[in-house]
This record gives sequence, structure tokens and C-alpha cells, in this order.
Amino acid sequence: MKLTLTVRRGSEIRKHHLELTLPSDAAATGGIARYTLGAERGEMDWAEVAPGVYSILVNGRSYEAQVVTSSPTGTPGEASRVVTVGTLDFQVSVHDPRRRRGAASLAAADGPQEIHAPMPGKIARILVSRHQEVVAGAGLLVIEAMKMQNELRAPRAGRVEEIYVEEGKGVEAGTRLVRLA
Amino acid sequence: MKLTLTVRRGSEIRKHHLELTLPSDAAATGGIARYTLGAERGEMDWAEVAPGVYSILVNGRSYEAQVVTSSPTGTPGEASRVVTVGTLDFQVSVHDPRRRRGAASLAAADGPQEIHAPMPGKIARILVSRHQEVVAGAGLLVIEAMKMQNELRAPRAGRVEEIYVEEGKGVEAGTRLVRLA
Amino acid sequence: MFRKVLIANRGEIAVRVMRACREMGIATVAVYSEVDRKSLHVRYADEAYAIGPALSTESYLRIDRILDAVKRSGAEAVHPGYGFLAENPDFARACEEAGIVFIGPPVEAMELLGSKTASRQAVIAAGLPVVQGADRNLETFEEVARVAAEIGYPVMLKASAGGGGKGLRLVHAAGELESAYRTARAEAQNAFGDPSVYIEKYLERPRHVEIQILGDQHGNLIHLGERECSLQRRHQKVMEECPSPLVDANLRRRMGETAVRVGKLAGYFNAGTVEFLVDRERNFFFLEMNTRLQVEHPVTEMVAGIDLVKEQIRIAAGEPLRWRQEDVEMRGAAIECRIYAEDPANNFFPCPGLIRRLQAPRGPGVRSDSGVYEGWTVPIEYDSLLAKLVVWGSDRSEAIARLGRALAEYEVFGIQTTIPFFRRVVEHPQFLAGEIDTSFIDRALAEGILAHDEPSAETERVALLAAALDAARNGLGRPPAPAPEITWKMAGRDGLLDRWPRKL
Amino acid sequence: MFRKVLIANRGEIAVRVMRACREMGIATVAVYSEVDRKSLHVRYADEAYAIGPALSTESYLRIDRILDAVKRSGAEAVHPGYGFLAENPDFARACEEAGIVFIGPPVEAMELLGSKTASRQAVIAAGLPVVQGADRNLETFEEVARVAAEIGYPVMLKASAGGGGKGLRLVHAAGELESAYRTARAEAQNAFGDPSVYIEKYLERPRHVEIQILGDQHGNLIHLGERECSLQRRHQKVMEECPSPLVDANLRRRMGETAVRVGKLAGYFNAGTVEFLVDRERNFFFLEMNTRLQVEHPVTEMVAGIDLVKEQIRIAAGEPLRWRQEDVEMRGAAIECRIYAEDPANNFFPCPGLIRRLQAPRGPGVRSDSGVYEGWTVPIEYDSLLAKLVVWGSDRSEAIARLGRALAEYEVFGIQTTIPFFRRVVEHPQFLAGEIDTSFIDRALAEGILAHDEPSAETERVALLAAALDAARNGLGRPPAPAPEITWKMAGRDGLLDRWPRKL
Repeated sequence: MKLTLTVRRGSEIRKHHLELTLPSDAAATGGIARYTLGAERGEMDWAEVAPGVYSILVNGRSYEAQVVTSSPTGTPGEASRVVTVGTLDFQVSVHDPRRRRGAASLAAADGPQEIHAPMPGKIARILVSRHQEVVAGAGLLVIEAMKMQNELRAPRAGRVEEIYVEEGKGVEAGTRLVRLA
Repeated sequence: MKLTLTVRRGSEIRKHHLELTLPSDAAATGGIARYTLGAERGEMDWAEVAPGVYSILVNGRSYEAQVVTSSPTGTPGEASRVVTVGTLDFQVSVHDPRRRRGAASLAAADGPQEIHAPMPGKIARILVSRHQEVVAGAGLLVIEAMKMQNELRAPRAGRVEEIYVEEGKGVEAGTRLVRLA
Repeated sequence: MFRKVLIANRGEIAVRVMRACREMGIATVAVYSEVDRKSLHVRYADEAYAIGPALSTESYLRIDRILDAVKRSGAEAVHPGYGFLAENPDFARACEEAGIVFIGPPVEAMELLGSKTASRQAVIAAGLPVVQGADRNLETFEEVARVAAEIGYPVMLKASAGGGGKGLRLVHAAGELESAYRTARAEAQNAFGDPSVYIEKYLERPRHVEIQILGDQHGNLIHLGERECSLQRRHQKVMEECPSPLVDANLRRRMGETAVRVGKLAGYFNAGTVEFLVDRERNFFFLEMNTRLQVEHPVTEMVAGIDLVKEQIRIAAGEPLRWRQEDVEMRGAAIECRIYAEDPANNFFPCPGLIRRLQAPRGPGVRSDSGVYEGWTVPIEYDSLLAKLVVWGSDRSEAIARLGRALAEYEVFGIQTTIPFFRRVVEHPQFLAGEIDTSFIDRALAEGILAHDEPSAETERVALLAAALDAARNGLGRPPAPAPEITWKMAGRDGLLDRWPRKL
Repeated sequence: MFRKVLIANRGEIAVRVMRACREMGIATVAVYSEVDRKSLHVRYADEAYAIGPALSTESYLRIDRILDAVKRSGAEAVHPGYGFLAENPDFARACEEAGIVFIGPPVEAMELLGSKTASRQAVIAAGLPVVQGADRNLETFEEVARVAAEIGYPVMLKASAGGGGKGLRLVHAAGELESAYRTARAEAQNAFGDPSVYIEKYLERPRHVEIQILGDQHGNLIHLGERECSLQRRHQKVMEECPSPLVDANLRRRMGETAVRVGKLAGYFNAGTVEFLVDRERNFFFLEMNTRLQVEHPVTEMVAGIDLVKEQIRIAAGEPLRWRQEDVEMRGAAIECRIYAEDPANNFFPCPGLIRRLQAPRGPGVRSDSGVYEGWTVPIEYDSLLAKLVVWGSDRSEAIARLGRALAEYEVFGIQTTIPFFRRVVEHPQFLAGEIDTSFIDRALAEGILAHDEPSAETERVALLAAALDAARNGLGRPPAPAPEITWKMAGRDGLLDRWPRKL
């Protein structure tokens, strides 16, 4: 299986080509997998020890990796994985190079952008109105949760095209809040 | 929902009639349920806090009950539940009285009886041969597991009709071992 | 001894009190709001009664509903935990009038010590050291300006009814005073319904050190040494230790004696904490007294070998103290981390939600006091303290090494917590050297203590392999378990979020 | 100090040693057999190497394969844990020859103390008290009969190479001797490949009390008090406490000094345990010395405040002991329960299988040393110790109350464990009074300590309601999660199972 992987940590983005050969038993929860990563060939001994949690041995070293799948804000429909190795997080997108879905998915969106609720809570206040121009960092709205008020700010300058919520209403994590053009 | 319940603790068996009224939302993981148990009417406030684990409040008292479904040995196909309340275990069979499946299922079997492996392990020795007459308590075979040899004894007197395993072979929990007539 | 005790609280402290009761053979009664039906304290208790909707003012702060639950359950005493009604003299008095025991200090002591200015006056009258400042509320700006000029800048404006960093303003020079005065009053009004402020000298890089006291109803009052609570983020404690790396035997004795005197002048009994500021010359000044169990009481318990909650209950039942001052032997060192449902990578944004995986550390010297469980959903309505990780070591350096080990073992998935933040703190050279003060954490954060580690090539390779493995097994695009919280984590890292205390 | 240590063991003790290493900044190397790929010690380690198939003799007992893993990993020292190679002088010598450090005593001390008869002779020669009996192996039945007649019945026949209750026979009168001699020799031959037996006076209801010693390579040797290990089932320890309810300061001092003398006469260093029998008049007799860390070491750690595994590593690295005898201060009381995968309701039948749910107790004074996790399948190949629950209290009665609370919190589903058994023990009046001896558990079991409690009508009602609720939600007949282990539990309760140690 040939894959293209894009990994992001902080602001840095790196792209890798990886070929992985798994044993044919699809139901197996562990085994030896061979891989080619760039010019390097190797073997990993993997075992799924809990759903999404892998014990991985490479060259005798023992690692634990937790894999969570998610859709990053702004690019719904494009699945990406957050991999935690020990205490470090990596955001990794996995693509099939034959399908040519872009590594561009992780780049910043230039077009209209939807702002989603980062957490469940109540909309305490809306700080902008429709069609208002905002600068990057301007407060958009305030969500109240866990005895704190949390202000959500604009990721970039733009114009508020749509406000999807009302003051006083509860929202779930991921609820669309504002569309910025 | 009208149910007939048979509860076994140790050697004692008791039968109960219970009517339970749940809220109509089948996907709910908690709520208030009304019940009639014999002559007693009451309410329970229940919440599923983990798969098969219920927090139950009755008259202000807080209980935790774990429910595991199983088929007791000798009566395959007849589902039964083991309910652990605090530190006490109850074996409970739940029947729909309209279907008239018997509370007899918990009674001792008189006819031929299959002995199943109570644990995974290896058959270390077979102590009887086919057609041999055995007394109650006679050793049938020895399963080796966890650095110990474990002898399985006859639950009653009878004749060994069939031996399904061989010495040296591994068995899973529940594997048929011997048929006693 | 009581046969049944009601715990008028939720979360980790409710469970902690119930554990003490269970070890004493006392039946426990929980109260809960609508959103807490599945909370651990309800599951843990022998009995549980609903007391209203999620909003605290309609449930955990409703004295009438709690007393009603007391009546229904037949409980003989109430433990208030910390927060909610723990320092409310009206509640203590209502218990008394209902003929049940309030597990805490006498009402009069709560009243005297509950007012920052009244307690200050009493302490000054007894000739004990306090932070220089006003000994009463200041009604006008002119008064404030005059007192500030007297004691000299920098000064701290504080809400009289305050707590938790609200209504607090640091003023460096006279020119800043007027605007600070206005905003502090406005915040105090918003937060506590009372705009009164007073003023204190601001100590440069002070340390916050507090003394645990314990007294019975027969006039015996002792102290159990100090706790170092200088590790605060925005004036809220996040990590505490016992003993303080600053305090030697002589200072401990002097602070302990002062704390006992504060307790005595208020006619105090049960457990209480006297808070001090300590300056760079090791002068100490009375700050305030907390008339309840502290969040951080476990560090004292582990070093003193005394179960404070059980002692609270015994004292409330009228038993005499079982230790004289000279019987108290402190051994080793303990450190507590407050595990909050907050995302340190994202400006400590609160992070309620489903705990999908939870593995607390174990092994030698590790204590975990928790109010949560795997599969439980942290509600948005209450404060975000999930659990406390407390470790003991034969000395401070063993305790720190053990804390690092325990933090590395701690796994919480589904929501973000302050665990990664503490992993950085325990490696910080200044923390290791014990050179901490109340602004250490804010400084360390500003200096980038949480900056990304550059991963080794090996670690990144494992991340790639794990992602590829997971994709190969579960499909490239279809997420097996969508996790919106990750969205927030990744999207919000760029500092696009800010937060402040909710106005009540 | 070492940079990297290999742990030649598995299960809870491997994890416990790795925790100590991690706190000391030492990298850890695990070894594992085929069935242990997913075991916790492999996950916990920094490195892990496969050393062969499940059978111990082909993996954990293979000195060559372990030394190969040492070489591949570059480890500088090996910790053997307990069991497997821990008391094997050949392994210690092989380490020495390979230029790596064996974390344990010197080879010569292991050899001298490893033989029950040789160590007995040495102790007798030093004038220390031993249980009356033969001081060498007895080659003929005539010799056995003569010695038995000399010391008087009842006597105990013991396998010289023995341990764990194998090859042990109690003989009440001369008429029983011959048949007991034959079966003991046969068992010893089967279990250890060596039929040699010797004979000891049988003490009536003796107590098993052992002394922890700790010595460095510079001639310093101290003791850390005793452990009471009388709670045994069929000669295997199940529950241990520190201090012993029997031992007072004077007896502790005398036993401690004797233990230190035993260590000195063998040139001992590192951690070791001297086992004694104590009779009803508080006379104590040397039984044997274990030249390794004991399973029950945590109770001493909690009371002494000393991390024995870290001390073992420091001693092996050549560091001098950090305590003199007079520096050791014991505080409070600690009790350990060995959580085995065995079904107490079913004659302690072993119970491997999938752990479907695991919730270890938390809160004050609770330590959990575990080698397992939820979702892991306990294999059938190794002994059934899953975890150790250890509690500390300011005195024995607080420790027992806490243990009861912790056992009530402990949830393991999917497999049966000894937890329900311990719940009964902590309520037993004789245990509460400290009136225990080595046959207490077997007697209590025979007297029906595990008999069914009659449930209250309320509890039964809840069981019915839960069953009905589950049936209403998940269907009457279709099991949502089949659980064969329940089968076994329910079916096998009638005593139709018996078990004995595997012949090697």
C-alpha cells in the first residue's frame, strides 16, 4: 500500500511517501509490517492494545501511539488523523497518491471560511453583525462554559457573511457559528 | 412489559413477576422507570454509566448493578443474566410469560449431560475412558493452566458416553469435553 | 459517631469525603443537580437525592433543598467540601437550627474570618503581621489614593468580597490608580454584587505559603506545617507542595504559632487554613483565613500521615484531638497537580466533553483523587477540576521525579487537560531549584514553557507509521471515531481564543 | 549510575521495577515471550526484545537469550525481579562474566543461602535459633525415622530444593511416616528433579514473620523491620502486613539483629529477606533466606518510607547505604492483598481470559501495583498474580478499614479474582484481632468464610430490576456479550474442581 502523508506540528508541514506491507489477515490485531519510508526500509512490530491505541516496536524501541481521526476546521470532509506518540501530538493526513487528493488540504484557506464552535457551551454574546468587516484577531463571539466566558476571535481579516447562532442558545462542539469571507 | 424472573443464589431459586414501564425513547441511557413487583409498586431512576453497568436509585438509595448475559452450562440456547449488585452476584433468567418458556431451565438436568471446559488450557490427562461408569465426584480429566493442574470432576454418577478431546490438545473455555449419560 | 453524613458537594471532593466516611463505617448521602445524575459522587454514595437544575444557584447553593435532602435521608451531619456553601455562615446556622451538625468551624468564626477586612482588623489588633494596607473598605477614590500614597506603590486593589482573582488590580504608579479603581469596582460588582474594594501593599514576587490548622471543641488547636502554593496561574493555584522549599524548621514554627494564634482569637475549631505571603527576606504576612478544607489538603495528609477529613468528622462529633503539637511528625515531601479540563496548548480554554479513555497513574507513592470516570461526559456547568494527582517522595527531588513519572503514565483522551502543562513544569530548572513565586507560572508561560518540542526523527517516523497503519486498517477517509475536540485543539492553537471568569 | 537497565521478568514486578528506573532517569529494557507481546511491561518499557515462546524454560528462564537482549540493547545492568532467574546463581555469574551488573546479592551468598540445608547449617554454626530438625538431607527412610523420633512428632517433611508448598508433608505420628516419606520424595522429584527431603519439627499454629534487610557493598547492613506473612492458602502467601500485630519493639529488635547476623555471615549485600517461624510463646526460629526482592516488599516501603527497588539499584551501582539503623523510622501500618486471577467461589480455580472492565481503587492511602490493563487477555501460561493492592493507615485498624473501602471499589469484570475473598477476610473477627497463623486462611475457608451472604430483599429487588431493564433494552434472549467465564463460575460452584501445582 503506497501512501502520501502530510504531517503538521505547530506551523511546520512536512510531506512523506510511505509504502506499508501488512499481513493479509485483515482482522489481526497485531503482527509484523514492512515499510519503506523515503529511502529507508524497515520493519515494525505492531499490536493494537486498545481501540486506536497501538504498541509499536521499531528496532527494539517500544512506542505507544494513539490515533484519533478528525476533520480539521475549515476543511470538512477531508479526514485527518491526530497521532499522539508518548507526549507529542502530530497531525497527519493520509492520502492515496493515485487519487491525487491534495496535500494542500492543510494549507490555510483563502476563500470563505466557516468558524465552528470549539467546545460545547452557550452563546453568551455575539460581538459582530452581518456584513461587518473585521480585522484579524477581532472578537467574534463569546461562548460560556465551565464558569468561564471564552471569546472566539477572527483567524484573519475579512467580512462577516453569515452568523448561524443566536445569543443564549446552546451549541455543540463543531456547530457552525460564523462564515467569514 | 410483563416479565417472569427466576433468580438463583447458591442453591436457592425464587420466581418473581415484574411489570416494567420504560420511557418510549429506546435510545435513552437513563430515565425514570415504573415497576410493579408482586404487590409492590415503585419507581427507579436508572442510568447506564458504562456498557452493561447501571446506576440505579430506588427510594433514594444508590445502587450499582452490572449485568452480564450468558448461557449456563447444560442449558445452551437459554440466555440468562448474571447481575452483580455491589459485591453480591445473582443469576437471573428473564422470560416473557406469554411465551411460556420454563423456569425449569435452572433445575438440574436429569438426562445426558455435556461437561464443558470451564477455562482455557491444555488437556493434561484424561482420567476416564469411553463407556466407563463413574461415581459422582470422580475425576474426569485434568486441564493445565496458569502453572496449575486442575481436575474436573463428575457432577453426578453416570456413564461416560463420549470424550470429545485428546490429551495434549488446547481447549477454549466452553469447549465440550465429555458427555455423561 | 454519626451513622449517616450528607455531602453537600460534587466532583472529586464529594468522593473524597465519602471515602473517609466509608472507612469510618458512616453511610453517605449525595445530592446532585440534573446534569450530575451520572456523576461519580452519585454512584459512590449510599443514597442520592436530586436538588434541582444544573445552575448552582438552583441546586448546590440552595440551602433549603439541601436541608430537605438531609431530612429525607435522616443524615445527622453535613460535610460541605470546599466551594459552594463551605464558607457560608448562613448555611452553618441553618444546619444548627435544623438540629444537624455542620462539619466545619463555629458560625461566629466563619463570620469573623469570612470578611477580609474584619479578619485583618482582628489580626492587627492581636499584634500579628499583616500585609501593609487598608484595614477597612475604602468608600471613595480619594481615600484609596491617600492610602496608596501612604503605603507606597506598587499596590494591589482587591474586592472585599472577592476570591479567585476576580476584582483584583495591580497598580504600579499613581497615574494608573483611577482607571484601575473603576475597573476593579465594576468587576467586583459584577462578580460578587458588592463593589467594595480595599488596598494592600504589593509584595514583589511573593510566595504564597499557608498553614494547616486543626482544632477540637475542647480548646486544643495545633498546626500541621505549611503548604507552598506559589504555583498559580492568574492568581489561581495549580500545584501545591508540602513542605515549602523555602521554609525551614524555625520559620515553620513561627508561622505555625502565628496561625494557631489566628485560630484562637477567632475561637476556631475543625480544619482551617491560614494563608500568608512571604517576601524575599522570609518575612511573612497574614493574608486571609479559609474556614474549610482546602483543595490541596492531600499534600499535608501524605506528609503528616493524618487523614484530615476523618479528623474533621471526629472533631464535629465532639471527639478530642488525637495529636498534641509535639506528636506531629512530618515525613518526606508531597506535591499535588490539579488536573483541570482545560487545554494548555490553547490558552487554557475549558474543555468539557466525553472522556473516551482514562488511565490514572499507579505504583508507589501515587495518590489519585478523582471525581470522573471513563465514559463520563464532563458537563459545561461547573468548574473544570477533574482530579488531583498527588505524589509522595522521601524528599522533594524524589517527589518531583515521581511526579514526572506519574504524569507520563497519565492518559486522558477525548478532552484536553492540564497534564501536558505539568509535564513541562516538572522539568523547569527554576521549579526544580524551588525558586518559585506567585508569578512564576505566568512568567514561564509567557516565556514559552509550552512551546513545541521538536520531535526526534524516530518519534515522527512512529507517528507516520501509526497513521498509515490506522489508515490501512480502517480506511483512508472514513473516520472511525470523529473527535470534534481535536478540531478545536488544532484550530485554536494560534491564540484566537481568550477567556475570563463568568460574571455571576 | 546506570543509563539503561534490562528487567528479566514480566507482569507487575517488571512494571514496578521500570517505574523505579524511570524515576531515576534510567532507560528500561523489557524482554517478552510470544504470548506477552501485548503485556503491560512491554508497553511500559523504552525498549523490548522477544526472547522465545510462551514456555518459561524457552524464554524467561533462558539465560543465553536474556544476555543476548542485554547485548542488543546495551543495558549495563539486569534486574531479575522475583521468581524466574532471581535466585539463580548461574544467571548472576553469567551476568558477571558478560561484564554487566546483576542487581542482587553476590553469587556466593546466593549459593550459600539458596540451599535450605546449607543455610541451616551456617545459621546453626553461628549459634542462631533454627527450627529443630535435620541439618542435612536424609538419604534413607531409616534416617528419617530416627530423626523424627529424636525431635518428636508432629514433624514436617520438606523437599530440600523446594518452595511454594511442593513436596511438603505434615506427619502427626510414626505410623504415617513411611507413606508420607514416599509421596514427598515423589513430589519433590516431579517438581524439582531432586527427591531429597529433610525433616523439621512442626510448630503448632506458627506465625510466619520475615525481616527485610538491606546492605551495601561497603559492609553496611541494616534491617527495615518485619512483615507478617501468616495469611497463607495452602502454604502460599496471599496477604501480608507491616508491622506484625504480634511483634513488639523488643522482639523486632531481636529478630532484626538476628536477620542482620544471618546476612553478615553470608557476606550479603542488596535487598534480602530472612524468614522466621514464631511460636505461640514468641520464640522465633530461622526458616530460610530469600536472596531477592519479595512480592510483598511494598508494605515495608510504605511504612519505612523507603523505595526498596531504587535502593537495590543504587546498591548495585556501588553507592553506600543512605540510612543507618537508627535513621529508619517506621510509621503506621500497611497491608497488601495479592490479586490473583483465581475464582475463590470455585476452589480458587485459575481464571485466565479477557479483562473486560478494570477499575482499581484510588484515593488516600491506596497503592496499586499492577501488570494488567482493561482489554488485555490474561494468558494461561504464567502464574495468576495480576496486581497487588496495598494500603497504608496511621495504625492497623485504619489500614484495615481502608483496605475494606478499597476492595469495595475494586472492579474487575470478565475474569474472576481473589478480590471477593479478601472482602471476607477483612471482616473476619480473628483477622481484625490480629489472631492469625499460617493455617488461619485454610481454617477460615473450611469454616465457610466464603459462604453466601443472604441478600437483603432490597438488593435482590435491584438485581431483578437491573435484569429486567437490561432485557427490556437489549432483548430477552439474545446475549449482548457472551461470557463463558460466568458459565464456569456458576456451574463449578459445587466443588467439582480440584487443583494442584503443575509437575514440571
